[in-house]
Amino acid sequence: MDLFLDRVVIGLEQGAIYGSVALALVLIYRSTGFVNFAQGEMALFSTFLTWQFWEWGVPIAAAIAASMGVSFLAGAVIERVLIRPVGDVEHNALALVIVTVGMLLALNALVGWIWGTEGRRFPKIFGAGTVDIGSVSISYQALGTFAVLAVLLGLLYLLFQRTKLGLAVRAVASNAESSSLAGIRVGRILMFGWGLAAAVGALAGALYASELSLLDSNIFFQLLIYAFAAATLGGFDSPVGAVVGGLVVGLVTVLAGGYVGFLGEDLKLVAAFAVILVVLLVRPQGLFGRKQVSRV
Amino acid sequence: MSHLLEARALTGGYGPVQVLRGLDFHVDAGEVVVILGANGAGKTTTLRALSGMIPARGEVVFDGRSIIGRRPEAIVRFGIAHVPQGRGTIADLTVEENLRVGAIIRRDREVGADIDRWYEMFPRLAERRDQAAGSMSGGEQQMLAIARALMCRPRLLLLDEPSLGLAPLVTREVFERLAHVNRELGTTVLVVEQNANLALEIADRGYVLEAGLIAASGRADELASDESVRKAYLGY
Amino acid sequence: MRRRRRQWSVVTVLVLMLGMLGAACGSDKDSSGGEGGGSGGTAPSGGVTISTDDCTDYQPTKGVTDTKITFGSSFPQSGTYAAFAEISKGYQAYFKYINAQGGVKGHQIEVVTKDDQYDSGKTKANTQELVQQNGVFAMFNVVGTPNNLAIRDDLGDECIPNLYLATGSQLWGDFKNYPWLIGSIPSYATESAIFADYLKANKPDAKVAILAQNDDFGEGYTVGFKKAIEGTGITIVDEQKYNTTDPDVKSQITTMSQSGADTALLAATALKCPQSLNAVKESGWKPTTYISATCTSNTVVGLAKDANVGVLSSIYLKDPSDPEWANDAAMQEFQTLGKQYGLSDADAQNGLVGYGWTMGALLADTLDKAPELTRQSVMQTAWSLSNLTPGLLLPGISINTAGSDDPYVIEQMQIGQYNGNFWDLQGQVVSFEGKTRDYASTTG
Amino acid sequence: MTLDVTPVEPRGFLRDPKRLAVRVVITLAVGALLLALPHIYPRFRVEGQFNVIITYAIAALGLNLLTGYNGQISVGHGAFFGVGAYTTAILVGDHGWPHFATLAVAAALTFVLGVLVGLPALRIQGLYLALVTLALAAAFPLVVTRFSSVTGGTQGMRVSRFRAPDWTGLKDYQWKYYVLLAVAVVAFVLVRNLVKSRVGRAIIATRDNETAAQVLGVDLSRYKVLTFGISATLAGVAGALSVFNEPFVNAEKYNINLSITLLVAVVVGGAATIFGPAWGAFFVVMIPTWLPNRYPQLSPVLFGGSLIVLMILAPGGFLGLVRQASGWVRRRSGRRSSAGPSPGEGHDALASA
Repeated sequence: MDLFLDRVVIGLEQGAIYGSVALALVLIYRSTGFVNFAQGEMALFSTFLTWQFWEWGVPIAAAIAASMGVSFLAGAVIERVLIRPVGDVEHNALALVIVTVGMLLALNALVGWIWGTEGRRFPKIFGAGTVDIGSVSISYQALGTFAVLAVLLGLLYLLFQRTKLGLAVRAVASNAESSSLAGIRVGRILMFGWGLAAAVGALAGALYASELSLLDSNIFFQLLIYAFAAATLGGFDSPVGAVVGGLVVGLVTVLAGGYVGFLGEDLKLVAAFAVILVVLLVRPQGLFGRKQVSRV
Repeated sequence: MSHLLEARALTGGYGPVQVLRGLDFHVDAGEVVVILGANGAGKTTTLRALSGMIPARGEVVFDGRSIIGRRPEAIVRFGIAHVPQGRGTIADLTVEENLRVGAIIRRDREVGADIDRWYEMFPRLAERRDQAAGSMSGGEQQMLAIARALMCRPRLLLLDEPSLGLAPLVTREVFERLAHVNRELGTTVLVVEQNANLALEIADRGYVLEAGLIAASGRADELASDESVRKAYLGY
Repeated sequence: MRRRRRQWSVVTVLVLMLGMLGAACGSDKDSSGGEGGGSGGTAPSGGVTISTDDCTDYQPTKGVTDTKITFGSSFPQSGTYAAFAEISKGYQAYFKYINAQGGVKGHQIEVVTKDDQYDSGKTKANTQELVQQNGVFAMFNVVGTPNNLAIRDDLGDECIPNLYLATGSQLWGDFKNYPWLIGSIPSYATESAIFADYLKANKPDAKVAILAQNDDFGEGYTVGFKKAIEGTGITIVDEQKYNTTDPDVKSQITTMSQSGADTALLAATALKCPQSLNAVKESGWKPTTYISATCTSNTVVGLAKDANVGVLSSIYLKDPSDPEWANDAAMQEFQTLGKQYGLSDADAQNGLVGYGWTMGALLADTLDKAPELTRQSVMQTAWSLSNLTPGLLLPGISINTAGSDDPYVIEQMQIGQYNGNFWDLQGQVVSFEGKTRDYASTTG
Repeated sequence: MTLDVTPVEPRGFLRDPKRLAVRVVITLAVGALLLALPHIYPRFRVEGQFNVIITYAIAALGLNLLTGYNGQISVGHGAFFGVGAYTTAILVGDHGWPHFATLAVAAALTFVLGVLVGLPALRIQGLYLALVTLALAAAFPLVVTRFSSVTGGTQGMRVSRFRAPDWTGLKDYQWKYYVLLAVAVVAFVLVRNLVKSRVGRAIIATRDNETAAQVLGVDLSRYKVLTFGISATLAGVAGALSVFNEPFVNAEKYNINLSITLLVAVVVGGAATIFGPAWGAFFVVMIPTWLPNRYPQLSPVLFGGSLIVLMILAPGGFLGLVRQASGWVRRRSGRRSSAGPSPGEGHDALASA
C-alpha cells in the first residue's frame, strides 16, 4: 500500500512537470494553430538562463522571474522574426514545422556551445524537505510544483476568460482574418502568444530542473515526448487538458512501469501511448479539446 | 465632394494577378449601395481592397482621410466594418464573446448596453449567447457576423455576399434586418451580392462589375429595370 | 607476404633504424616496458601473431611517412554526448608534448578527428573517409559500443588497427575473431566483479537491487554481477531498468527502495548517475551504493551534492582534482606539461582529459615498443603489452595483454569511496588480470 | 463533375518537339551522371553519402506521398524504415536469406503495418495523427531493445555483406549503389505514375478538401489507408536497402531523429513534388558535411539556421524555390509578349488565397 501511494505521488509529480511543458505547447497552439517542436529547447535555453542568473548570485525565485521576462521577449521576437515571415499555418504548416525543427537543432547546440555539455547543479526551488501525510511523504518540491501549476492555471483562466487581451488571443486563434477585421492587431497577439508560451516554458523548465536538482542540454528533448503525449491526451487547445493530460500520463507511466509485469519500466511509455490512442479513437480531439468546426 | 467613401482608379489583386483594373465609385453617408457582378468579376476583391486585406493601389478617401495601404486593424478604427464572405464569425467563441470581440477597439462603457440592443434586434442570438458561434445555423451566424461588425459602431458596413449558402427565406430576413439597421442607426452599407433582386430592393444605388471594371452604375430602380443588367444578373 | 615485404624493405629498414633510435632515447622512461624490439615483423614480444593472409588489400605502412604517423578518430563533438570530446583534449596535448620531444621513432603523431554525434552510421562514414581520404594508419580511441561495432568488420577486413576503444563493453576481448581491434577501459563486467568482491569481504549477505540502463551497458554490469555472486550469500532482490530517453528514474528508485534491498548497484551513466543518487537520497533509503566508473569524474558524481557522500565505485586513474596526487610525479607531468601543450586549467582538473592523456601515453608507448611501424607489428604489440604504467594509472595498476590468453587491457581497479569531494581509495588494487572473460556475457 | 482532368503536360511536350528534345537531353545527361558517380568518387562517398541519400530519398518519397500529396503529416516514418531494416537484417543474418528476397518481405510487412497505423488515421486527424506517429517513432527503439534476443538490441546485429556478383566486375560499393539506384528509379517512376493517375488525383483531392472529395465520390477512407500503406512500404523498402548498404542495425539507429530527418527531407526538397524528396535527401545528408568542421558545436546551429532561412525564403522547399525563380523568369519574358494576367494563373492564385 505504501509503495502504491508513493508511486501515485511520484506519478503525479512527474505528471505535473509534463503538464507544465504541455501548457506551453498549448499556449502556442491556441494562438497560432500549430505545434512548436522547439518548445522543449526554448525551455532549455530559458532554464540555463535561470541557472546563470542563480549562479551569479540572484535568488532563485528572482532568477526564474527574470528568465521568464527575458523568455517572454525572446518568444515574441522569435514569432516576429522567424515564424511570421514563413506564412500562416493554413498554407505553410509543413514549412512552419520545419522552422521549429530547425530551432530545436540550433537552440540545443547553442546551449551546448554557450554553457557546455556538462551537467549543472540546479537548486531546489522549494527546499529539500518532505511533508509526511500518514504513511506517504511528499517533498516540498512536489507540493510547490502542484501549487505553482494551480496558480498558473488560475491566472491563465483569468487572462483568457476575463480580459480583453485574452479574448483577443482566443479570437485570433479561432479566426485571424475576422479578428483583424474587428480591429485586433493580430501580429501583436501572435507575438504575445509566443512570448507567453516561452515564459511558461521557462517556468516549467525551472520546475523540472529543480525536481531533478540537475540540468544539462539533453533533458528537455526527453521531456518533449511526454509533453506532447500530455497535450495530445488533454486536447491541444485546452490548458486544463494539458495539465490533466500530464497528470494522467505521469500516473499511467509510473503505475504501468511498476505493476504491469510484461511492460516493465522499459516499456512504460508504450502504455501511455496506448491510453492516448484509445482516448483519441473515442474522442479525436482529446479529453478536453474542442471539436474542430469544419469549414468547407 | 462630400462623399463618405470615394475610390478612384482602385487596382488590386492577389500576388502578381491584378483583379481590379481601375475602379471609380463612391458611397454617400446613409446610403445602401450594392455591387453586382458575375463570379470572378472582382466584387469580393473590391471589398478586400477597401478594408486593407489585400494590397491595393489608387485612391481611397473615407471621410476626408486617405485609407489606402492601411492594414485592416487600422481601417476598422476609421469606422469601416467588414463582414467577410463565409460569415466571418469566430467559430470557437460564444455568441456573446463574438460581440465583445466586435467591440474590442472601443474604450467606452456602453459595450454591454450595445450587446443588449443587438440581442433585442436579433432575439435568436440572445437565446444562444453562451453557445459557440460555429455550432449555429448559417442564418444565425450571418446575423451574428453583422451584429459583431456593428458592435464597433461603424459608419460604413462592408458586407460580402450575405446570402451565400442561406435559404431564400433566411436571406430575406437578413436583408430586412439590414435595411432596418440602415434606417434606425443611419449606418451606411456597401454590399456585394449575387442575389441582385433582393439587394436592389433595399439598395439606393448600385454598380455592376465586369472583369475588374465598372460596367454600369446607377440608382437601384434604374439598374433593376435596365435590360442588359436584368438579363445578365437578375435572370429574367 | 614475402614479395610485399621486399617492396617495403627500404621503408622497413628505415623504420627499424629509427625505431632503435627511439627505443634507445626512451629507454629509461620505459624501463618497465619489458622486452622491446623482438624479431622484427611477425612475432614480437609475447609471441602474439596476427595473420595478414586474409586481408583485403593489406597496406602495412599506409599513413606512415618518414616524419609522421597519422591516426583517425571519430567521437561525439556535438549533440547529446558531446562531453566525451573532452577525452581528445587529453591525448592531443600528450601528442603535442611527445612531438615537441621529436615524436616516436622520429615520427610526429597526428590524430585527425571527426564528429559523429554518437551516431553509429556517422561513425562508419567518418571512418571510411579517414581511411580512404586521409589515409590514416589506424583508428584510435573511437567512442561508443555500437559505434565501434559498426566499423569493426570493415577495419578487420582491411587489417586496419582500431586501437584502445573508449568503451568498456566486454565484446572487446574477442581476439580470435577480431584481432584488429583492442579495447582500453575496464569492462563493465570487470567492474561488477570488483564490486561483488568488495561485498564478499564487507557485506557477505548483501541484498542487492540493480538499476540498469536498458542497453548493453547496463546488461554488462548485470550479467557480470550475477556471475560474480554465484555461490555466495549475496542475493539480488530487485532489478529495474531505465531508458536513456526517460526524463526521470524516481519510480524505479522508489520500487528498489521498498524491495528490502540494503545495497544498490546503479548501472547508470551520464546525467542519470547523479539523478539516481539524488532519487536514492530523496526516497529516504540508505543502501550501500555503487555507481559506474564512467560516473566517477567530479563533473558527474559531483552534481549529486549531499547525495554522493559514501558512494562506492571502481577507480583506475588518479583523479586530477584530488589534492592527494598533488606531489605525484605522473600527475605533475600531466598538469604542467598538459597546460604547456594546450590544456586549460579546467581541463587539467577533468578526469576525462586525464583519461585521454593516459590513452595518449599508452598509444605512444605501443608505437615505441612496436618493432616496426606496420599495421601488423603495431597491432601485435598492442596484444602483447606487459607491465605498462602509462599516464595517470593508479599505483599498483599495470596494463598487460596477451592475445587470446589475456585480451582485455585494464583489468585492475581499486574500490573508492566518495567523500563529497574526492575518491578515498579503499583496501588494495583488485586484479582480475586475464579473468574478465569469466564475467562477460557471451552474446555478440 | 468529374476528376478526370486531361493532363496538359505530356501533350504540350508532344506538340513541342524542341522542349521534348531538351527534356530527353537533360534526362540522358542526368542519367549518365548518376551512372558515372561510383566510378568518379571513392568508396566512402558512395557508401557513406550517395547510398544513404538514395535510401533516404526512397523513404522521403513515401512520406511525401502521405504528407505532401495526401496531407497527413507523419513524424513516425523512421519506424517503418526500421522495420524494413530489421526484416532484412534478421532474414539475412539469422535465416540466411538472399538479400533480394527480403525486399519483398520488408515491403509486405511494412504495407500491412502502414495500413494498421492508417486505420486509426481515419478517425484521428491532423495534428493528433502527427503525434500518434511520433509515438510510433518514440516506441520503436524501445520495442527493439525489449526483444534483443531477436534484434540484438542496442548492441546491434551484424549481417553478412551484400556482395557484387563476379559477372559484374564491380566493387561491392559500386554494385550496391547501382542496385539502390535501380530500386529508387523504379520507385520514383511508380510514384510519378500513381500521382498522375486517377487514384493520385483522388489522393490529392482528399488533401485539398475532404468534404469536396467526398462530394465527388472519392472513397476517403480507402484512399487514406491505402496511401498510408504505400507510404510505409516505400519507407520499409528504403530501410531494407539501407541494410544492403550498411550491414549493421541497432536500436538507436531508427529513433525519432530519423523520422524528423525524413520529414525535413520532404519539406526542404519540396512537398508534393515528385523529385522534391530526392533533393531533400541530398540536402539533409550533404549540408552537414559542407559545414565547417572546425567548431563541431556550431554545425547544428548552422544546419538548423539554414533550415529556417530556407523556409523563410521558400516555404515550398527547394523545388518551390526553383519554381518561383522560373515563374519569375517566365513572367519577365512573358510580360514583353502579352500584357495582363493569364486566366489560368489568376485562377490558381484565387484558389490558394
